Amino acid sequence: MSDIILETDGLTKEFRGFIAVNNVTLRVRRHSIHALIGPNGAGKTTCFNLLTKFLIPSRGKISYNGRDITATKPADIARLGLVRSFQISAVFPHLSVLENVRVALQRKRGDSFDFWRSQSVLEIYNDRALELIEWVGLTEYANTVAVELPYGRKRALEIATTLALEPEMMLLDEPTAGMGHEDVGRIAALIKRVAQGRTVLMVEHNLSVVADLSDTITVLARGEVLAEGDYATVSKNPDVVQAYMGAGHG
Amino acid sequence: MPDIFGIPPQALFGQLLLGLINGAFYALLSLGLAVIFGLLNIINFTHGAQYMMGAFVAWMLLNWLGVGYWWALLIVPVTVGLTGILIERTMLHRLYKLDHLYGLLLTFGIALIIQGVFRNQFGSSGLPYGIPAQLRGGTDLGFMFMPNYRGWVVVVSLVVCLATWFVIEKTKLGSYLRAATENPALVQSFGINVPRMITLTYGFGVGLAAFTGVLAAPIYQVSPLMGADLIIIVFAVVVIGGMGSIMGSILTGFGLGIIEGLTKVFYPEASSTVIFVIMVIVLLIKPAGLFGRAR
Amino acid sequence: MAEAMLSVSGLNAWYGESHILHGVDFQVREGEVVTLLGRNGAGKTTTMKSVMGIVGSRKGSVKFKGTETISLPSYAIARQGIAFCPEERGIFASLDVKENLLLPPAVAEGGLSVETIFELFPNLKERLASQGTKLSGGEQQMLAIGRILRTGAKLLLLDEPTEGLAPVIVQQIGRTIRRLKNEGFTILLVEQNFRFAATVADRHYVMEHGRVVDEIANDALEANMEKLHEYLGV
Amino acid sequence: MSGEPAQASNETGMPRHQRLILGALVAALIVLPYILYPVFLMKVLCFALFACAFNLLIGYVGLLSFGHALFFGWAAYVSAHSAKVWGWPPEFAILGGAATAFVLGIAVGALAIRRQGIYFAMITLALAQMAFFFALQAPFTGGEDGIQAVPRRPLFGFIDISNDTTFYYVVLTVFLAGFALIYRIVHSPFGQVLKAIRENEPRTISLGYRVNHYKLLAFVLSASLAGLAGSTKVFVTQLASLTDVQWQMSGEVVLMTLVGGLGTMFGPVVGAFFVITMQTYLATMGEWVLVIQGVIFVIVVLSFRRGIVGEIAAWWKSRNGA
Amino acid sequence: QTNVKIGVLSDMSSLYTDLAGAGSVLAARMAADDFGAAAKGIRVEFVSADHQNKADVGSNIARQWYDRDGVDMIVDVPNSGVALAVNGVTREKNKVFLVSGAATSALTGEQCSPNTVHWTYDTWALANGTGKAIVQTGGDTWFFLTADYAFGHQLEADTTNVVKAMGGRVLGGVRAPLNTNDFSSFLLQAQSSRAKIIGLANAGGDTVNSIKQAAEFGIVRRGQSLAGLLVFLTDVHGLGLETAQGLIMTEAFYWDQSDASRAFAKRFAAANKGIHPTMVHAGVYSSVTHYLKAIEATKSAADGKAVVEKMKATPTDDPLFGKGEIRKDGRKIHDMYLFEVKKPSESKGAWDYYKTRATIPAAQAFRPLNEGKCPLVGG
Ligand SMILES: Nc1ncnc2c1ncn2[C@@H]1O[C@H](COP(=O)(O)OP(=O)(O)OP(=O)(O)O)[C@@H](O)[C@H]1O
Ligand SMILES: Nc1ncnc2c1ncn2[C@@H]1O[C@H](COP(=O)(O)OP(=O)(O)OP(=O)(O)O)[C@@H](O)[C@H]1O
Ligand SMILES: [Mg+2]
Ligand SMILES: [Mg+2]
Repeated sequence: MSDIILETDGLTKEFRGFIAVNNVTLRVRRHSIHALIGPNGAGKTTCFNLLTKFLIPSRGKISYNGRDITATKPADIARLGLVRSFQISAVFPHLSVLENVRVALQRKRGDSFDFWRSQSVLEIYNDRALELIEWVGLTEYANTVAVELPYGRKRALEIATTLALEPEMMLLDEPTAGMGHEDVGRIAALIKRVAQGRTVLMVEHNLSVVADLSDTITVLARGEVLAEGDYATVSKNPDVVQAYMGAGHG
Repeated sequence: MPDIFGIPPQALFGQLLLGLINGAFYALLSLGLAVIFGLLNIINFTHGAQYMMGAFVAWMLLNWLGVGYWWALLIVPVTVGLTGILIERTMLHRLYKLDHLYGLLLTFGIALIIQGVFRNQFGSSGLPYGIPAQLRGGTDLGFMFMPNYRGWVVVVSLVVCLATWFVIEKTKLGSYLRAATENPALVQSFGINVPRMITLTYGFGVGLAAFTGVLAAPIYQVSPLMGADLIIIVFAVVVIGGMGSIMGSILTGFGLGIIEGLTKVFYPEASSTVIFVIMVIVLLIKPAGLFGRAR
Repeated sequence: MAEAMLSVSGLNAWYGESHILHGVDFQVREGEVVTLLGRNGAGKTTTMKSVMGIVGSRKGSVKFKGTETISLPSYAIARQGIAFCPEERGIFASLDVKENLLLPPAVAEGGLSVETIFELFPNLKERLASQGTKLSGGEQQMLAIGRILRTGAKLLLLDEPTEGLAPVIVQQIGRTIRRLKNEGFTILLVEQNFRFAATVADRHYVMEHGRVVDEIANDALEANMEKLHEYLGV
Repeated sequence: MSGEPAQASNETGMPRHQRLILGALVAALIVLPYILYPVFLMKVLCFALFACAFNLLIGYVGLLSFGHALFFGWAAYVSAHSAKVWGWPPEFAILGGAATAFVLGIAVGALAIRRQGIYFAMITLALAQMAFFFALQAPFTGGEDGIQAVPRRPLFGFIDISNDTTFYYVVLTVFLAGFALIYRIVHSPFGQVLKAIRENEPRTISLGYRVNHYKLLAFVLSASLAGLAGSTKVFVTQLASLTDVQWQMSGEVVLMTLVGGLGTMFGPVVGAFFVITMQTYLATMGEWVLVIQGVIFVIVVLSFRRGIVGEIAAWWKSRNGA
Repeated sequence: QTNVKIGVLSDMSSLYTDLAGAGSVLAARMAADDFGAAAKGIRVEFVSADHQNKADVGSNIARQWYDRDGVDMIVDVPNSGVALAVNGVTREKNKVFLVSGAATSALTGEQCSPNTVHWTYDTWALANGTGKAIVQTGGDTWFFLTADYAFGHQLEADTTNVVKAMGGRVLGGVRAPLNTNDFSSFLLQAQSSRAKIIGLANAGGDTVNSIKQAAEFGIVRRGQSLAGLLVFLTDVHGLGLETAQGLIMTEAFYWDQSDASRAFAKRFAAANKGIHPTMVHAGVYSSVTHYLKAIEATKSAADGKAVVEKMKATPTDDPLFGKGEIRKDGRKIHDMYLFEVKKPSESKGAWDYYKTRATIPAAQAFRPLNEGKCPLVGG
């Protein structure tokens, strides 16, 4: 098995003559946490959207586990084990926490087109669901309707749901954006935990989280890769300091 | 001149022109729907009934008060628009926070009421409304005899459509409208009186429907049923065009009128379904509609 | 000491059935920069929205320059000279960047000129003709702030203005806020990044569960670090 | 758009109170033909099934179809034609009608689920209108005249259904079977995914569900059941006509469901009873029926959005909760 | 004492309201009064309902009336589809159905019934009357504008037969969907066919719209003529003489034909918002009168078949239609008339619309008995 799980080759996205992502070559190592940072408008989100197929690349190739996924559909990407999280909390608001997780576990049955069967067949997933819920620290909320959860807990639930799919690789878009300090800490710890045995690629502006979590950092600027390396290397790069971190962080 | 697809060119041009006239009605009605949808996010099912009311109020003005066509063009949109404002103030505005489908259901109910009342009052056999004296007669265009009134309808609807487009896309007021479409609370917090804008917009859209009704009165019978089926066709026009742009609904309206006209030449039996068939094709190729933004 | 420009007392607010604010009290004096701190869901945003009058319903008292605004519709409140920059930015997709920037009508003299705004945020100038929501997250944030600086409103409500911005830009925003303060603007700020807040603010209010529970002057911040950590769970 | 989110019960069976209501309902339905005019009751049952089928889409998937008359009406035509012209026995004719609706459901559904919300409603309405024009022009439907005097041949060759009371019990059986199927669909693993889609579609996609397949299957099921209702109705009134495919019919089924309670199990049944009763007893008032229907629409939308059953359930809950 | 309950089933709200509707109820009541039913020991009760032009509504009402409300006879029923439905129910329940409003000749053809009498007119009579007369006066090339459904097709086919039999030619035709708003493109085609006569094989609003728009496009002025194959007095009223002038049509009755009809019209209009009686109203009056005569003779309304047999056995005679008879197939036979709509200058006042072009004698007005394929005829 190769050491690289996700790889892009000359990835480019143009919007009506404006090049948002330019010839980006990215290699994400298996079982690592890889962060994508860069100034505003650098093309991070666009890059992400290309990887998860919410946008179609103008040029370039994406391969996942050695398989070309440049033309694969979003739902199929998820089936391959590459799952993204959403910026704003992506839970099923009127389902309970348990049911939220179960919907994801239910995917294991393959397609659930069996409308003639009672839903009690889903109860076999309860144990596993509760296990995951415990893992993200939501046990006391298991029967709460998701809409009533506080913000940070919703993110935790979302991560539990994502984990239920047993993804090989997770893509997280600004996972701590808009969070209070307490929650930032909790989510960062959670990411660290779930990253064990998996690969995580994330976009993040919170430098302390980035510094704390990531094994590798790729800095994008004006659509191109500006620097790459671990936090220590990257944060000393004068181009990065000038374009992104500013004087305060040298 | 040689025949085109076995149809003499005279007839073909004639049909194209007639299609354009029908298209004028589609365009005006779908424009009104688009304007209302834009700001209220409601598909105004009452639109057909309000179009019918336009024609009826013109008829009443003429037969009860002796007020003629030209004044009706002015008075009717205002009066019917006012009834629209009343509907908005008393009912629609309570639904904005809910799913948009409730707006559809409410306006559907109101349409039933209006139609029912008019049918009870006037029966449904249709009432005549004469063509205004200044526009009687017609012009021989060589390939066809063009009634002056229909020419007037095309011209006036083009003017109204383009003026509406200009106001919405190119003026400051238009930018308020477009912004309020997306996030009324925020626009309001900038110091703009959004509720009044919404009310007036609904009034304007309804007025547009009524105006179309006045235009239609001398061509068709004034009848309580005149809007009911038309509105479904206009819905199809809207789906084809997509609710993305004002220009989109204008172009689609006229374009489909022409296509329908051509169908009447080549395969008249299909003329009532051709728009729906086009809708199916468009949905297959471009689900968001020709001018729509994907949602 | 300047008189209170904004004075909020006993403010209650609801979203539909849910009661969010339970009697908020605080004051902002003319020329001050004041922040609201608090955990997620403490009601900071709701407080700002209540001042603007764009919550479900509200009760209590919100006085602006001595005028009671609690029963005014929000457009009338804005016209008194208050401007609000929402945390979700509220950039309009159907307007291009320029139209977005020019959208809010001027409510008073003395707003910044468009040139000044471009100086602050050069990214915007480059992308003037593109559709508002096609901007990147951070660029949208710049647009949202730039937009209300034009209006001449003297009281600015900024809800998490640094969220999603690169550190360089955050520093830039900090400089801008200090400059606005010098030009006589009054600013109420909601910030999660409290290290940033400390660099610009005069005073801080701490919110919890829909109430203001504490007030800390900026120079007393060091002394109160312990307490603050408890409030914010840092 | 949903009234009350369906009870998130984790237990296997129906909740107790629902089982009680169902028991009472069935008991009432069994004795009613001795009290009320059976033809009227059969109509109510057919429309109740129709409304339940419609409710499956709006109440549990959040899709408002404004063109369900298409399935009801075309199933009716096929059922009537096969019974009258080809001489099929009623059981085959009814299944043939439902099968037609199934096929149409695939075609219409595949198109309509490409859009959501209001657009979905408009597309279904437009497609139904197109089908209406086909029905108007196709020779086999009899145009304005419809297909009349559909014979009630013996069911399965030996049950004499020309007697209204006997036939009533057949219709009752069909209705209960359809109702049970809908209950099962809603409370199946499939139903669980539908719920997820209604709650948050992008998230469901990102979990790897091909949501369009789910929506399509739900649409087809709903269409087929609507077809079953339509083809059964043919043997009640012994007639298939344009009324069955007209857009007003689509509006009526919306009204029934709305009045009874969107997204409630029993709402559509109550709604159908209410609307059909009203139509039957107000028939002499002509167009005023339309006006009254419109007024009911307006009132329900403005102040009773939960519908009769939904309001009762909410009242019950608040009473027991307090 | 004999009790009869008469149900007037009509269109009370839609496109046929004016030509039938409440006027039909009125006509039926007038018939009972004029007959002096009470004095003759017959207690007549009336019910009425709106069939909304829906066959299912109509047959449901009929069924309920017969099953539960004790109705013995249903009269009027404009709209062929509804009439056919009621025809079936009536036969099943052995009651009586007197059709005045509906057009389809199937009621006395393949679907004829021992319980039904088709009173006023039918598609065959319309085609025959109008078609023949027009070809005779030189209108020998035709183009049809046909409503695209069974009724229109039938009317077109019947008229085509007549035109061809008379040596005329049909140059073409176009089928417009029912309830078309805009006939202009169809009219344009009719125009380019250069046929002398444009035959309008449609009804109600479609006819009115096509006539109106023909005027707008100057079709009549450019030398072509319109033939409305089914036009009622109330349609002409709706069109106005300016537009309708010169139109030729076949009808069974016109209010200004005799002293008796004028007297009837005066009483009728006074009670009916001024709307003068159409041939449908007259048919209701005349058929109810004849029905009551039969009841007087049979003394019971219970057996519908027997009552109809009695009606067929008795020659008809009433102030509006004069003398006539009911054939074995249920067809009421009387004279038909070819009318022409007056010019505005010829009209002496409100509702003075028609002048008589020809009288079609009863013997030639309707489809010969043996051509209808009515099963009752064979035996
Ligand atoms: N759909 C689009 N059409 C046109 N331009 C776009 C589109 N999407 C993004 N862009 C432009 O591409 C550039 C990169 O955007 P992107 O959202 O990827 O930035 P980002 O790195 O995520 O920035 P941020 O940190 O501010 O979120 C921006 O300048 C943006 O304006
Ligand atoms: N539209 C709404 N409807 C119902 N409840 C809401 C709504 N918006 C916010 N809330 C609730 O109100 C409470 C306060 O929210 P608010 O947005 O004011 O918090 P905040 O202090 O700004 O938090 P954050 O740091 O996350 O922005 C939260 O519990 C939230 O769930
Ligand atoms: Mg981004
Ligand atoms: Mg907030």
